[in-house]
Amino acid sequence: MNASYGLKSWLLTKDHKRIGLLYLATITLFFFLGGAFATLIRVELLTPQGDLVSSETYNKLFTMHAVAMIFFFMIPSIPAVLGNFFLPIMIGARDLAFPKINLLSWYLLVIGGLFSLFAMIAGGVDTGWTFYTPYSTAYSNSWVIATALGIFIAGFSSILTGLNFVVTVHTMRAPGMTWFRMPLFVWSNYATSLIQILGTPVLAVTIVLVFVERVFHLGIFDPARGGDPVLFQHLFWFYSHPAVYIMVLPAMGVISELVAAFARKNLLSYTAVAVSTIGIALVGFLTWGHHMFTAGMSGFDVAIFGLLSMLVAIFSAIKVFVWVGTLYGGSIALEVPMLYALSFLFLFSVGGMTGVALASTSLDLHWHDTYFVVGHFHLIMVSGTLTALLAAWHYWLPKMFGRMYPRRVAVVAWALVTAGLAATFLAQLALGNAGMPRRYATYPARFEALHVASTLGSWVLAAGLFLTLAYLVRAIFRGPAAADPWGSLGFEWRTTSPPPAHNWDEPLAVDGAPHEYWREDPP
Amino acid sequence: MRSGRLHAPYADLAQQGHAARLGMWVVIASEILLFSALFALYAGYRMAEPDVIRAGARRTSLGLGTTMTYILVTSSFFVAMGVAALRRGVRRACVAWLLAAAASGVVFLGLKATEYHEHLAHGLAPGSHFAAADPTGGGLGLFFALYYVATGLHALHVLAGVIVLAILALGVWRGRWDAAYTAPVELGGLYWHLVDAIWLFLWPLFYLLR
Amino acid sequence: MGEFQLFPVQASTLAPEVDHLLYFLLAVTVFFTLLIFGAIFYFAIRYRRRSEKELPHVVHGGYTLEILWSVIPFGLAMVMFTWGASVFFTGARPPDNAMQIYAVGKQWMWKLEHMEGVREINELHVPVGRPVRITMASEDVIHSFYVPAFRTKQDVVPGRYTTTWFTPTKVGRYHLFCAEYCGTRHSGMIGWVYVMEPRDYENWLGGGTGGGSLAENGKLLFEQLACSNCHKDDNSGRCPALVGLFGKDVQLSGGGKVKADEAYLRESILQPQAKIVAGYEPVMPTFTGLVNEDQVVQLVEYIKSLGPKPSAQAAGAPAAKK
Amino acid sequence: MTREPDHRRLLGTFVALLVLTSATWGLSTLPLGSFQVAVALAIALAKATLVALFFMHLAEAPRVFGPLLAVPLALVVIFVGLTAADVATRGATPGRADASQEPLRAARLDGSRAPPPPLRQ
Ligand code: HEA
Ligand code: HEA
Ligand code: HEC
Ligand code: CUA
Ligand SMILES: [Cu+2]
Repeated sequence: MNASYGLKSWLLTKDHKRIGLLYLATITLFFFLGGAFATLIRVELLTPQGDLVSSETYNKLFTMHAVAMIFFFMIPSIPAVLGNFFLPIMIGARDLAFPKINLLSWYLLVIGGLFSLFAMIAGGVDTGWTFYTPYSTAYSNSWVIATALGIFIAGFSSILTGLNFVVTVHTMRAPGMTWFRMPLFVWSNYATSLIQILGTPVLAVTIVLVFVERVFHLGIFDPARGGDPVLFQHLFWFYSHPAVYIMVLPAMGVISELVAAFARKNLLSYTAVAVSTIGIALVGFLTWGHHMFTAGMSGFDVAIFGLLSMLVAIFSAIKVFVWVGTLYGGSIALEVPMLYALSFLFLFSVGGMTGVALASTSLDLHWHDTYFVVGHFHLIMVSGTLTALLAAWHYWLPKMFGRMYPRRVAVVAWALVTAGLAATFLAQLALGNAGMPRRYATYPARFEALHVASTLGSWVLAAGLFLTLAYLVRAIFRGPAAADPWGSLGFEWRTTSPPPAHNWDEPLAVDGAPHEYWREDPP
Repeated sequence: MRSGRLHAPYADLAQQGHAARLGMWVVIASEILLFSALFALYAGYRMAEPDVIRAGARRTSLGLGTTMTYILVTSSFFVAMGVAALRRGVRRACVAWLLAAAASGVVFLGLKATEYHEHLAHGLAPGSHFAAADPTGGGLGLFFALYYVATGLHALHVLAGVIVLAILALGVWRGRWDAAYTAPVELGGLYWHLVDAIWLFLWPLFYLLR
Repeated sequence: MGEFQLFPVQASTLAPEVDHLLYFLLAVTVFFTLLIFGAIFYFAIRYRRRSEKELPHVVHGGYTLEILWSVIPFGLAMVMFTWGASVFFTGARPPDNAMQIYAVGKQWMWKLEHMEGVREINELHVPVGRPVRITMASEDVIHSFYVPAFRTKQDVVPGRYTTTWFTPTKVGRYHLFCAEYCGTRHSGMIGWVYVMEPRDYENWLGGGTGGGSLAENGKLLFEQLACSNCHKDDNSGRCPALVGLFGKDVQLSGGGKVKADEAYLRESILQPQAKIVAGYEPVMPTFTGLVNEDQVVQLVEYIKSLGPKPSAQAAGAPAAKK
Repeated sequence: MTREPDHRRLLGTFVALLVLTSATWGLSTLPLGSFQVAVALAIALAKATLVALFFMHLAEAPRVFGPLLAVPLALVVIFVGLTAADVATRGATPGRADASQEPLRAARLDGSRAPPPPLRQ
């Protein structure tokens, strides 16, 4: 991996680890861009009036915030960075099945990102990340097409990554690596890949339709020409609901690894977690209509989607119970990664249960398109996935770079981040129940107190994140050397830190599942 | 056998071939979902206004559509024969079959173009240029919007397929691929069959069910 | 109403029902939250690693546990679903005696029209204790009619009618929001619902802008637009009579039937070619572009006002020619 | 590398496809009513299955390929099914949108968006 350092050697690399790092740089950029938008949103919402930005700008802010965060940060975050880096290592392979395609998919993400960035700089988009028609196709005067094109291209990046992972897992496992010996992180990336492969094409078509609609006025979604805008919503959510599992499944994979590693125990039920992972990926495709309970969908569909949404929650419940149960009787080290993992367990559960509450159809009549929904998904995506990402980061940094970060500072940052998350997004749940609609640049004065609380929380969060960024970047370049600080028995820890160019100096000998701490002769 | 066929992460050609084939099936799965969105739209509108969709289908050219179906099915057979020929090691025959299939694809595209041309001449243009008399009061425009998107997307796939088949024919001709390593030709074939199979559904929906 | 409430006032019959479900879900959520938090906290301290070498005992899950933690959430989820769906569907059917009001959403305001012809903008006055049914249309993009105090919300979709209903139970003033993002001034598309004592409501209505009821205005339009040239009361001419049409099943020329509700009437005016009445030629011109949603509402109300209620007559196609 | 059976099988598939194509066409001329759609799609599915099994050699492929095709197909059915079900059951069930038998092609078709001039002030 350290063979050569030139810019060209990076830009033309076919090494999955380097490509993972390229992704890392890209998504970090978009994360802070999205975070900057979020900060502006929160500051604007400090007061009921629109005194920082105009409504028009505000609408662009939350749209661009979500586009940057969802399509260019969160969806590629764990799979394309850590999955890319660790999936081949964890199954004892030398690389992904299609290294060139892997590099291509990074370029696609970058090109897509550039299109969207161009749209943002040129004037922004104001449709909301959901692009609902006919607003997006016939009324909005913003850069819808450029943004849509960017997302379209990024979609292919996502499909190709998924393709690569699926084929790799099927064909490149080391001898002895049976399916039920695979690390759960691999399982979760495999399941994620299935969603990427099967869901993303629908997004692609949906976006193309928005695109041609704007250019040729086909009228497929435009009621003025006979189209049905509710059908657009079916298409959009058929991708975008499964996409939320693209965002959370890899995070769950991280948590599975960490709980085992820091409790020094195999998970209470490996099989239950593996099966639930696939279950979420498949059943997750059947619940898209729960975003449309009030959209004018038929009562029949409301009932079906309400029911199916409940089913998908059971799988998550099983996982949470397995993780918590694993702690019982363990040997728990409260290292920084584990602290983040525990924050995840707690906050994700709250966020998940608010999702179940939304899925109960009649409560959605009240909560739909209010801050309750905003609170729900930030709790899962930020307090869930982002937290898991930070956990993973603190866990694998020594492995990836052979260096260590200052642990005390990291604990402070963890405290800030967790407190900030809870304050920012729990306040939003309360706001939503009080009736505050989302996507409002200005709002009635009675909501002010909670908005202030949320904004203050977001500052604490921002402080924690900046601190984290600072010491992690420093650690990557200057941190003290460290090879294996945790004593983890994950397969990836059996090679050197950082791993050599082809991952394994001698092939991985698989003689059991990972994390078998009780064995007499841990390898 | 030529060197340079085996690529970096693989242990042997068998593994590489298996990976490639699996990759192609994954692409096929993805493509199926790509078109499914359009089928969902079609189904939605057909449920809402069956008569309008029927009226639309009456305006497409059944003769041309059916001819195109026969052509694609035949070309699919050609490709299958081509792959079989390569497996037996008869490269010349393989090239011929592949070229025949590509030529069928070109004919298909030609017919498609004629058809579009005819529609345009009758004012059945997509979107705001729609200018035909519309007994259904606007629904026809919608039908044709769907029709253009679906068949257009499919035609793009055919175009890509023709190019792929041509490249494969050239490669086999030059001996890049032979009986010892048929995977690339098989993959191209799989893709072509997929394009054929999708048309098998588009044809009844847009031409036949009038 | 300046005061902030975590729970908005319950001002409709639906509100307490939704809130009861909410309390149940809150209880379940709090229970599991405490359970998870407590367990994490306790385990993290009780089983903290005491020495580097320490290895835990192997604990096996066992089937009982696995079944327990699958079946309990499943049971709870099913309770939530059945309960939720039953509230949803009671909230879905407007009672027959509901008072009819029309709402038209448009960037970025609400236009509300009472049957008596009073029109309001961003304000809606209703009497307490009577079910109100709102039939909604949009002039442009999707909006959403949301009154937190009533716990009800329904998107207003262009190109069709959607409906919602509520029975206000408390006199007062409540926010009406547009909940679906609809463009620049989405956050300005706010109004108030005034729930009044029935007597006050009558007074308010009487003092309204006047100008005739919806049906009366519709009658005027019906003549101005020359509908009456074709549609005669006695079925003469090439057109079906519209008397007593509302609520019946109409036989269509392509086969099949359709119930003549508001949506059908609206479509017949704006898109007459879409559904042709059996026995007639598709000669009716479209009035798309000639009338706006407000006027369509008036026409629809006029046609509804013609003739007896559907239940009075046997259902069937309006006497087709010959 | 037995050549004959392979050839015969491909040829057989081809003939079957041609026959089925002609059959679809023939059936479409019969007045089957609403069965027409079902019949035509069933034949299309049969043809696609033949193509997959024999032209694409699914019949002799490793077992992973089966689910890889079956799962997406199942998803398509559900996707199309539930979307169509929404449109088909609007107004039929006691849904909230009960007055909305979907006048899809209502509203202004000329694309003009400005509200028309009011007739009466
Ligand atoms: C990573 C992202 C992510 C994840 C994982 C989820 C997970 C879930 N989501 Fe969420 N959701 C979003 C991201 C996500 N969501 C986004 C972005 C939106 C808004 C989009 C927009 O409009 O902009 C949204 C909106 C949204 C809505 C629509 C709200 C509305 O607009 O009106 C609904 C409604 O049903 C919903 C439901 C659910 C459910 C049931 C789950 C389930 O999968 C959750 C399962 C988890 C648990 C249940 C927790 C663990 C279990 C226990 C602790 C045991 C106890 C549990 C029980 C007894 C049930 N989500
Ligand atoms: C993965 C997805 C993701 C993530 C990580 C976040 C992160 C955050 N989000 Fe976002 N959000 C969405 C996805 C996400 N969001 C989506 C999908 C929507 C819906 C949009 C829509 O309605 O269409 C939304 C909407 C949304 C809203 C609602 C807007 C509205 O409806 O009116 C709010 C309001 O508080 C908000 C806040 C935040 C905050 C405070 C964070 C914080 O967690 C952010 C933390 C990060 C930082 C704090 C970084 C700090 C960096 C800086 C401060 C940069 C400084 C500046 C320079 C150097 C130039 N988000
Ligand atoms: C040129 C003559 C003509 C004019 C003018 C006309 N109509 Fe019609 N209308 C018809 C005919 C013919 C039908 C039956 C065929 C059909 O369904 O389109 C019909 C059908 C209808 C129906 C459905 C009747 C049913 O029995 O289901 C309604 C409602 C209607 N018209 C309302 C109106 C209104 C309101 C206007 C004026 C704004 C109007 N019409 C103007 C000719 C006309
Ligand atoms: Cu109207 Cu938002
Ligand atoms: Cu969802």
